[in-house]
Amino acid sequence: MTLALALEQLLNGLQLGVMLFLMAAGLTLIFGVMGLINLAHGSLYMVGAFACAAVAAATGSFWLGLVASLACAAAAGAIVELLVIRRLYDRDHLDQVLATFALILMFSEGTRWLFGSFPLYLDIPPLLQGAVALPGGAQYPVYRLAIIAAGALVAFGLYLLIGKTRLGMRIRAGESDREMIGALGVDIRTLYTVVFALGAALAGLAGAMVGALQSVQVGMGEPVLILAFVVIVIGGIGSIKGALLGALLVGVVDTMGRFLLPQMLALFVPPSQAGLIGGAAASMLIYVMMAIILAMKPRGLFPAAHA
Amino acid sequence: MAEPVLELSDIVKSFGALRATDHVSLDLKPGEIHALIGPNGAGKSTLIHQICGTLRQDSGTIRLAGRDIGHLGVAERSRLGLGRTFQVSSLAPEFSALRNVMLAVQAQQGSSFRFFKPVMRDASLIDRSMAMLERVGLQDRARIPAAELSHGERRQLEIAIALALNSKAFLLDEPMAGMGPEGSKVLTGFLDTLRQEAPILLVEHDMDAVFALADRISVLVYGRVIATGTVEEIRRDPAVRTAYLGDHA
Amino acid sequence: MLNRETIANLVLAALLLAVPLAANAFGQPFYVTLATRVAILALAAAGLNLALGLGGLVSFGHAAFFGLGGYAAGILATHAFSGDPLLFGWTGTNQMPVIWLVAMLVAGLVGLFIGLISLRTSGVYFIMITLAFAQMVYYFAISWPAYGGEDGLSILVRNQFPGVNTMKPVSFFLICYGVLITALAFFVLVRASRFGSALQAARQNEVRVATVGIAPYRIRLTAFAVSAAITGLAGALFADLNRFVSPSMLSWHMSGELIVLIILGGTGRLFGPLAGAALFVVFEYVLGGLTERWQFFLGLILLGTVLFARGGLLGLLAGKARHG
Amino acid sequence: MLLDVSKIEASYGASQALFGVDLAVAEGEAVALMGRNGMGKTTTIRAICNLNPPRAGSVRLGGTDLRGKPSHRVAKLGIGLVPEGRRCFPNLTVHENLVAAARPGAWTLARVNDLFPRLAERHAQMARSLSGGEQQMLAIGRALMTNPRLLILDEATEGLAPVIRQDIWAAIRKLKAEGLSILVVDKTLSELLPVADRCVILENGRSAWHGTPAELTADLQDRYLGV
Amino acid sequence: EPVKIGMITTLSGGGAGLGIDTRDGFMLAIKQAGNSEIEVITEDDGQKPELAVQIADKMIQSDQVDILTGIVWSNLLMAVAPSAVAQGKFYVSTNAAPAALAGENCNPLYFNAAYQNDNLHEAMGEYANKDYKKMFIMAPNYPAGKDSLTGFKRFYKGEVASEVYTQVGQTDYAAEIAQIRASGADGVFVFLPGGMGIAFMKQYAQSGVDTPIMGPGFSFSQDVLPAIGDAALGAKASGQWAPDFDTEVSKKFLADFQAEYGRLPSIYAVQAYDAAQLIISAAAKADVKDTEAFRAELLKADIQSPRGDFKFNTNQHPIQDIYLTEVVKGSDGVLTNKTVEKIFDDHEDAYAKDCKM
Ligand SMILES: Nc1ncnc2c1ncn2[C@@H]1O[C@H](COP(=O)(O)OP(=O)(O)OP(=O)(O)O)[C@@H](O)[C@H]1O
Ligand SMILES: Nc1ncnc2c1ncn2[C@@H]1O[C@H](COP(=O)(O)OP(=O)(O)OP(=O)(O)O)[C@@H](O)[C@H]1O
Ligand SMILES: [Mg+2]
Ligand SMILES: [Mg+2]
Repeated sequence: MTLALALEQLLNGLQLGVMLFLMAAGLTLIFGVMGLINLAHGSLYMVGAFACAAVAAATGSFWLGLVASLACAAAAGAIVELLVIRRLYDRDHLDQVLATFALILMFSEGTRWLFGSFPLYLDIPPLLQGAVALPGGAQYPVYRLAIIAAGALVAFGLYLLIGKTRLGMRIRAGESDREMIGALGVDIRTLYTVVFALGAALAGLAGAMVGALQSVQVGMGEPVLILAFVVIVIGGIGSIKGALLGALLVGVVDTMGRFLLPQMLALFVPPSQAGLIGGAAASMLIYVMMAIILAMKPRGLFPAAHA
Repeated sequence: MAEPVLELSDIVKSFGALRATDHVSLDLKPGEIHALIGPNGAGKSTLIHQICGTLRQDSGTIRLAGRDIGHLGVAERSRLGLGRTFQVSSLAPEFSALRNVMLAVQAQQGSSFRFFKPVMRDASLIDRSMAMLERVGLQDRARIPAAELSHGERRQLEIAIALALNSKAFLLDEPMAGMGPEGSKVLTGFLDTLRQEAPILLVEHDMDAVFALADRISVLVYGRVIATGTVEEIRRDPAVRTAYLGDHA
Repeated sequence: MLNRETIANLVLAALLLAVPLAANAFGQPFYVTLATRVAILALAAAGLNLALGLGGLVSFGHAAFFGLGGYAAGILATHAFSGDPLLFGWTGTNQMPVIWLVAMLVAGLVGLFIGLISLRTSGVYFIMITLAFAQMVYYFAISWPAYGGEDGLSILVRNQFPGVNTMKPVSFFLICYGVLITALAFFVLVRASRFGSALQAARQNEVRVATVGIAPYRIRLTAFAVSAAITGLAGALFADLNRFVSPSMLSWHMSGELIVLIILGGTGRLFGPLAGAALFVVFEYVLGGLTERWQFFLGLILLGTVLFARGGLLGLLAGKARHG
Repeated sequence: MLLDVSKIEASYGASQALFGVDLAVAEGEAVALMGRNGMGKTTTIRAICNLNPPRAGSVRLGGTDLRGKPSHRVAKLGIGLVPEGRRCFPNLTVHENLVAAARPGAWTLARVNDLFPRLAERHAQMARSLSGGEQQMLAIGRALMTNPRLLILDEATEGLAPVIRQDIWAAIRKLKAEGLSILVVDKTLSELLPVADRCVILENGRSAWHGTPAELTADLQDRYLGV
Repeated sequence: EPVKIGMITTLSGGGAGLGIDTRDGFMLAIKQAGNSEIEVITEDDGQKPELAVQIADKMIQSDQVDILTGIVWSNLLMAVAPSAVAQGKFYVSTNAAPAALAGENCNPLYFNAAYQNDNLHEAMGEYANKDYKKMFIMAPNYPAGKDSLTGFKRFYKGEVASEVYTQVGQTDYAAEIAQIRASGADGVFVFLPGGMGIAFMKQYAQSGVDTPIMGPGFSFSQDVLPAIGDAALGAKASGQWAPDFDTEVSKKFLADFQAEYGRLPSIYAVQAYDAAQLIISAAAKADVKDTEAFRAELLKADIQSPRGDFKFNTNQHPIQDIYLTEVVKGSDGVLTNKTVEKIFDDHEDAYAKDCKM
């Protein structure tokens, strides 16, 4: 193992982290800030990917697809909020779990109804194809650099929106006491519809962008859902900074674990065994990390503003 | 002179740059009501929190009946005989008033690791709890869930719970808050008799009640005790008048 | 005096007994199997209900206990079948009572360990840390080759119960039904007891419980471990029902499904898990037979239930829950 | 009349709490709403703000019927509420609590900070860690930031130190002098009565008496308030 | 006596594509047979073992089927097949073929019409011997993945640069691709079914690494090829069948399938088609209730397979030819697999010798 490879893997880890943040960004808003447990977040991610793939296939333009993914996911989010979520804010978190679980089933099956059972084709736009040389000689895909940029942009935008604007304050106020913020003259219902749609749009954006690197298929949102929750919780719910750092941590630990654990084990056991055991250990790694972090810091690494 | 039941010495607690309690020492002697007054944000509730264990002091010691309790958890301290009420009522909202008190009685009687005997058929729990509710005048509201009680009734319920604990010392954080004039009057009379059972550390902004009840008063300003004395001494203290009492003296 | 909830409960219990017995009499053994499935899932959910319904501990990791119970049964039975020693020369067993005991012990102990760490957190953090532990177990089971990994482990012959022919669907159903009713009875007792009081109060207001002198942590830890043990027992029965165990019993979907069963039936209700399990299994079965798009309609029905039947099925049947 | 409440009834689930409350506040007037614990003062206020929509009766503000309007519309029409139990947003800082509620008008951050210097000192602190009294000040400041025509104070001086209470009553007098209408619930009669122009007393969810403070004799006080 | 067949396959969720091809291929044969004596009941297992078991119970207990078939995934098959054959039902597998049922635990009532799981990997190992000195091999960390790499190594004689097990369901492969680049291998063998393979291939194409890729047939089968797109061009794979097979039977099958369903069939469709043919042919000559006779007829494998030669080994798994294919773009711009050469002639699996029947 050379130093260059280790550095490249570190970069891969950071990149995966930013990608995870992009996937978690919408959830940060809906779950972290509005306090709504939305299991259907992965479905909105899927909607974005499918919208992008379908429109890109029809028009030949990835960029139009990207616009479509934002629009469709936002629309889906707004509809879901108006029809379902709106009735659940003052209910137990558990009712939200059941309702959004039901939504997953409907979204998955509905998407299959519309698009069939086979994965769709979605490719990276020509502008972002190929790899560039990094200092040190390694090659790095342009598109992944684009994802890093998009993730950083979204993180910064969200940070400003939530932390610095009056809108952000009202959203957070609504999370702790909806009735009171309403009694102060804020139309929290409409505000929440908008925020939910925004969160959905971010999920859709992530679905489209990441979908171009992965497989656009029914069910693609489920692993994302769990990972996104992990990221947010490790970082500390409600904190954008926490979500970003949590994502980077997960990205780096996961990548380095997959890469290093088998190599370390190979010092003790035959290589094929090392691959097996190392691989198994690597897949548990982020959960182990999460358990350790929460055991030591029960409110995540960066608890958002708590006493 | 009798040994103090509760004794604080040199309690310090900081939140960042803010010293919420600054070398506070005070004690509570058998049979007395010791009032703790001071401007808003002076550190009174913070002090109560440290005595109960919901906050840990940075330094200083807390003794209850001679025993150092400064390192114990909340539950242990209350089992050793600290009964408290909250500044903002804190109850089990779905439980009826009665069951809220029963919880205290059960804790007081010993282990909660009993899995099979139904509490609602346990006369030893119910009778004692009803007695406590009667003492605060809530017997007619025994079956009402705490969430449906009015503000004043919740305060009464908190006191009933503290009573049920058979405490060695009571810590009451603004028990008069939210009580109507009638309620305050009743409660004042009640506290007056309660001191026979155990001494009371009383945090209160209702000066009529404080002046009527207190054997001693300590004044806390910016985390520091600036004066301790009898009602008359405190009323006359010019520093206290400007910092806290205004024309109310 | 019977209130509406008690009546609803009795009807449910009677139905669960009557339907499979009738089906058996009319030569429809499959409905017996289906009812057995309902009983076992209800048992698993009843275990979770102890933590979730009474204690407010929303565990998103109970699949771990369900699966561990299942694997306990599978592994013991496999060794009994092959004669390979398992531990200290013991070659496993195919006697259900022993298997149940082991399953409960294993699940309970693991629950104790997971609870020990997880209960330091609360709220959503608790949900996620329990999920994390379950995922660890899941990935371990998938990649650990000794007992089949992802392919799972077959139990070739259903385990035995003294004096009963467990291969007959009705007999096995009656065993499961008996276990379920016992567990529910246990639930009733615990709920009404001092322990249950403290547990429920800790859900409503943790600080209050601590200030009367009861340490919520120990109460919750006990509840969590007991809850894990009951779910583990259900896992062992489930393994025997399917004569098969696999990591999918350990997956987060399973954890989610258990939660869904409880909410569907009515959170914190004695018969919530049973009502939820019955509803879910029947939906799944009926819709699955009607259309390939059954998941869509299942979603629609679940959604309708949350939106319009507050407090789940029992909320609908029996009104708001009361707490003495 | 700025606020005109007539014959409202309200309930919590199945249990009725108000059985016909009448109440009016004129422009620039301060009305005290009184009654023993649990008589329905808070419920009346919640009904006015449509937080607990009344089942019957009518509520009008400056001639506009408030019934059926969501609470944020009611607030925008000019009601500023200081609720019972403070209800500051615990996860927002003092500053954010004030800004989140702000609507343009005479009351600005600077004025509120002048009124309560203590809040200015703690502006970056999370509301959940404020002392009880500080939270109460924040709740009042927050309501003022909405620049209401009618300010409703439900036990707004509860838990405040006597000096601060005097400040608050002084502030209320000043607000009244500036023409703000005020509906106030408070337990300390000695402080409440000098500020009030008129009093309304509730008993068991009904308006049982109304008149001026001067008319509220010791007899009546004893009968309705237990003093 | 009518024959009742219960088909349990995956028709919803992420893996539905495979199940749908399985069902369609199977039903095509049934339809062509026009035999009113054969009845097929189909149900969706949602790719969940528990659900598959429940459906199997229902089909056996309630519908009283004689034969079960259709399961795509090994783990679901392991949940259903052993208990079905224990209850005296036939199981004819259309795809899943775990080693556990091919060797010691083979069963007279269990037939596999597809292959044995290791076969296609073994073929790639054999093929890699020719041109590649040092291989990087990779599969998901679960039994089928382990069998895959074991199968590959069984025949590959060169050096294994690195043997990597990825997480099941993994979607990002940057770390593995960096390892491929660093390993100095001259060839890469991957077994990443479904979405995993799509993700890997797309990312690999962007990475600037150009070490040749190869894998078992289903990595580049018709169900995933359109989604991978041009990134798959040039990839080598092994298969028992490819759409360009120049035989009458294959051409007819291809045309019929396209006419019926309007798309190209995948290998799953072919396997299911053959499974149905096997059952039809046996039912024509024996009563399914007469287990011994029916089994004997099945064993004869008296069918015309699009794959060409087809016969059963002693463990009732196929003996068949395995070919090398390459992903190319057809004249119509559609990606497809082109046959390059035959790797194995009449290939037998490694477990048959352990099967004592
Ligand atoms: N967690 C915390 N972080 C920062 N500051 C805190 C925290 N908790 C309390 N404070 C501050 O410490 C000071 C003391 O607060 P405390 O609640 O003890 O006051 P108090 O004397 O009880 O006032 P009141 O009479 O208004 O209830 C206040 O200024 C408060 O804002
Ligand atoms: N959330 C609730 N659910 C059910 N009943 C309630 C609820 N809140 C209040 N009540 C009941 O409504 C009645 C009126 O209560 P309200 O809070 O309006 O009284 P109040 O006059 O404000 O009393 P206080 O002086 O104690 O604040 C009381 O009998 C109370 O028990
Ligand atoms: Mg205080
Ligand atoms: Mg009130």
